[in-house]
Amino acid sequence: MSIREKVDEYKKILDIFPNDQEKYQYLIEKAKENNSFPPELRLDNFKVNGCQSQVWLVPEEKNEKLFFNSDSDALISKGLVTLIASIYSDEKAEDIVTSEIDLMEEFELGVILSPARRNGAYSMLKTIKEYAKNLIA
Amino acid sequence: MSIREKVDEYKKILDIFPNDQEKYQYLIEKAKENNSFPPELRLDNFKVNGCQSQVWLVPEEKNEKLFFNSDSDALISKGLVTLIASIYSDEKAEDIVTSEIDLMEEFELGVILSPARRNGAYSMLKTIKEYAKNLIA
Amino acid sequence: MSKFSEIKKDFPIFERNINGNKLTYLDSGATSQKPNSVIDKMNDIYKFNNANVHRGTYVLSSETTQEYESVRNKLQSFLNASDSDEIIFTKGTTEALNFLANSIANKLMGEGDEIILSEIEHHANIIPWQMVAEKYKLNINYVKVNDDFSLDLDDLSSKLSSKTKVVSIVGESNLSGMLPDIKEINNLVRSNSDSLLIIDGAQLVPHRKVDVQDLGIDFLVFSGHKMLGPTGIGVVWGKKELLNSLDPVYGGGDMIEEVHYDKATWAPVPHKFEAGTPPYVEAIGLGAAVDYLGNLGMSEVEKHSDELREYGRKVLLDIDGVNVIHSEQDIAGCTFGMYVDGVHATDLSVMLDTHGVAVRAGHHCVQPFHRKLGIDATIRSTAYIYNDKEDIDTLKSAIISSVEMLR
Amino acid sequence: MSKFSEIKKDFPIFERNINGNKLTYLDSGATSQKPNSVIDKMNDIYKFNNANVHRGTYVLSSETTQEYESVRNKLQSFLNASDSDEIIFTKGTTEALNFLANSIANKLMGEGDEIILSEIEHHANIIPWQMVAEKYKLNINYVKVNDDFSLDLDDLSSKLSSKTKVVSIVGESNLSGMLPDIKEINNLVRSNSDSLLIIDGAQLVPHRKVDVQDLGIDFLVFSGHKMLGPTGIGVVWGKKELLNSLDPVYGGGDMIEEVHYDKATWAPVPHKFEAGTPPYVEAIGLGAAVDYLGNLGMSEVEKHSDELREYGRKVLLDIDGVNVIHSEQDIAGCTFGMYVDGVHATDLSVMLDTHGVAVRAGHHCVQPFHRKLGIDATIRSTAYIYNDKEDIDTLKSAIISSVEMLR
Ligand SMILES: Cc1ncc(COP(=O)(O)O)c(C=O)c1O
Ligand SMILES: Cc1ncc(COP(=O)(O)O)c(C=O)c1O
Repeated sequence: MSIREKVDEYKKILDIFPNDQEKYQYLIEKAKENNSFPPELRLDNFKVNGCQSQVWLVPEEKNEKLFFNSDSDALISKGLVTLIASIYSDEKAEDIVTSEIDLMEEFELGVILSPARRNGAYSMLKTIKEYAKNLIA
Repeated sequence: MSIREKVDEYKKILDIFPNDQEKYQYLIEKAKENNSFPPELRLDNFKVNGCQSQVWLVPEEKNEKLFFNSDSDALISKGLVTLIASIYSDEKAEDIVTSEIDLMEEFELGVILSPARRNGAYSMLKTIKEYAKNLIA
Repeated sequence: MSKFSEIKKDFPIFERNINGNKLTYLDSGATSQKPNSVIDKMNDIYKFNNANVHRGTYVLSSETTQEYESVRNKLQSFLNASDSDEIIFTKGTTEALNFLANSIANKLMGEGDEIILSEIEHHANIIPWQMVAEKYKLNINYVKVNDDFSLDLDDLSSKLSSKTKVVSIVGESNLSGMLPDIKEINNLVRSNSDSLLIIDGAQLVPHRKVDVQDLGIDFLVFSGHKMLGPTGIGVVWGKKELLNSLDPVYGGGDMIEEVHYDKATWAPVPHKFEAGTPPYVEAIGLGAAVDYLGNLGMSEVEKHSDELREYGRKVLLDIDGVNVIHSEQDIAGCTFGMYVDGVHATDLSVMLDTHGVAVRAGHHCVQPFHRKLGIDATIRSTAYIYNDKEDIDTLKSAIISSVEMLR
Repeated sequence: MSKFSEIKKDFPIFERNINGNKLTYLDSGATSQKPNSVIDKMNDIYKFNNANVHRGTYVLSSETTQEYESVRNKLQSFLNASDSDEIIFTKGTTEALNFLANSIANKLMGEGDEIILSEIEHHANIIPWQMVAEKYKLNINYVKVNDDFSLDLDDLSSKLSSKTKVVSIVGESNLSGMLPDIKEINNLVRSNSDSLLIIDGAQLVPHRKVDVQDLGIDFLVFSGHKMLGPTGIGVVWGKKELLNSLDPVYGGGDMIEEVHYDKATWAPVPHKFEAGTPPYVEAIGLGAAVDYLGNLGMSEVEKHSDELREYGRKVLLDIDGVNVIHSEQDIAGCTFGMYVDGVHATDLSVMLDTHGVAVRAGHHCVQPFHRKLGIDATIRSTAYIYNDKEDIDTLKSAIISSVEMLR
């Protein structure tokens, strides 16, 4: 699935929920399902700066595609980074770099995806794009 | 005439003028009539601090009464200080010190007697009262 | 609570609907909401009087200057200061403390001199001192905080010495609501040192009657925006003879007597400390806030705060699994830091928002103290005059349902 | 003047009656009046969104933060800056220059280094430098002003050297309306030194399109209140790599990464320079002012300023007995300093007020330059977007009748 297709897929799911509370509940479930992150990778150099909670993103290259493993000490952040990581995982670096999708606009996720949150989701995205850019360079 | 009587007298005169412009014109005439101030007394220690123009006030004691000679490099200030000086001249120091007349309230003299003018007329009054106080002490 | 029962009507923000709920605003420790009288006052100034202050000789400027300067008189009587010249306007508590730190360190301190703060100070009362300590080679000591979140005054006594030149202490903790005994601290400082005593009143002044002469302190600082006033305005109150002895830290227009190409001389206090165009509309807005509080009566404001604190203690200390950081002293502010083991503070505050409950999550600018307690972050609820018991009940039920979802 | 003919209607202050006259406001050099859109925007924030910025995880805080941060983007495009992180909020030009003077002197200068200002600088661009010059043992040189009120650029060249670390020059004189050739100054500075170039844009930015990248300068400072915005807000624009290299001068909340009892580390720019609760409502008001100016178009604003300048030159230079301090260069601002031999400036402005004409009297915070010219005080007329030719006519006839009375 392309990045665009995955975003549309998630949008469809999130649209089902009538309010922020249930959307967050969905993210919390996503967070709880994501238990593949090795605690020993909770390293400072994988940390995403500027989130209100601690967030880690670890890139991996397989078959010329990028994959992201993610974690956070907060549940909703973890759900969010899990969702974002899955959107950009299994994609070519070029596709990640050139993707112009604005997640803040696509998803209505209350305060956790508001452009006002100093850096939160924005930092996660920036980190993913930087990994991809470095791979191309 | 007591301080109170002089204030009332001036109030009557100023009330005749229908607007600020004519009131200022009256002060300008007062200023022009006041040409008794010896230029050599334009000394820093007679200067009233905090006026927008330079203002001088020189006290003199005669027959146990205080008299004030005044000057300014600006006409309207000079008219104002001339008026204030004449109110408090020929009065006993105690009467000056204990007088509680609020000139800002008594006279309606537009911006030049507004309580907002940082210090202007207020400084003139303060200077006069300080001279009187020092004389008593 | 009669005076307070209808108060929300004065605050237009409570017409807001948040995620389908009414707004339960419990973040007044960060900033307060504003009554119509404050908003309208600033409006009127901008619409009908606005002109720069002090130097004008025309009607608008004279009106605005008069409004601006009269706020000093309002604050003088609000704080029972002895002179309106003792009121200096800044843009907030933070600027106020930076000014004091720099001016005092520059004029009155030398290498090896000591500054005493407490372990529970806000960053605004730590970092400016750290910055001047580095520049002027001064030492900082932190008074210990007891397990009940009170200050260890024995520790303060033992740290005071002839080297102590500044003691700067929070007047009400923005995390635990702890109210130090300022008079007692003042006595200790006077009898064990020649130090100045500064009170960070950012949280204290909005909530409790402060009489600077009765307290005996040297300086008090606070922010307008936490006491119903606008942003961009704060106050330093200082004893006049001390203010006279200090030099300005910021230079510019309106704070000078004479400027030459090689030097300048300063205007008298308070003006020498107010460089440039002051936030005069904000000061006037603060004046309206002081009027509003004065009309309520600060003793009524205190009583209301005490009632909400007692109710908060009853309701919040009791929630299963919630740890509370809150002063155990009889008298304290209505501020409650809270954390739940295994639940991240950010998650909790985001979930509370879905109930319309606004609380802050994080370190609340008291990072060192959080570190000492061994926790990363807390949520914090601070009530103010427009809050009522129902708001505390709403907070409680929102916490319970949120924690359930986050477990 | 089509766009401008109806503009007074946007500014409620022009409904005022002054001493029986309509208001002829010609003191925009001191502060500008505010359009309804700016006043209403701040109103709305206070009424319906207000919460402290950055740290909140609830709707109100997220809305206010978004509004606040978006003003950086507005200013980025207004100034053609390359990054919104290059926009730092202060409370005004004066704070901005104090910050730059302290931060640059502390980090980038050493004993004997030189600062170059000009003879016609505002006190805000003199005193902060005098203060740091004394502290760090630096020297200040003043570029001469020619008889036509232009800067003597040969004098600047001759003063530039490897010792020069800062050149800080007014972008538009608040007395004569003189507009220095900033690009030419930038070339001279680059070719004769490694100095930084700061432009005091307090009067420039309200009146003329400024493209910081095109000018090639390092820093630009200005105040919101002189460009239709509220009091209590100002801006430092600086090149990002320079801002990264400087240390904060003010400490407090929100500017830190980590705080320990013994030290602290800083947040990235712009936040490391914004200690404490920022004047966020004022910043949002400034954003509305930038929108208003953007809607007019800054090239239209320039054209209007040029028209009023030309008309002012025709009308004011011509009044019998009035001496005018006004740039003789082709392009200048619509600012006129004036004095009448034998008539005190204060008297004149007080009399003008009786005609509803608001101008400033005094030294306009350029005392050294007044002293150089051998005069105590001037009156000053500064027109802005809401002024028209009729206002200049009113000023002229009011001057004539006032001088008559004062002679
Ligand atoms: C050229 C110039 N620089 C600096 C300032 C200071 O601006 P503010 O008082 O807003 O800090 C002014 C305004 O008075 C000015 O005209
Ligand atoms: C105890 C205390 N001190 C200082 C401050 C700083 O105030 P401001 O951000 O208004 O400068 C605050 C508020 O955050 C506070 O709670």
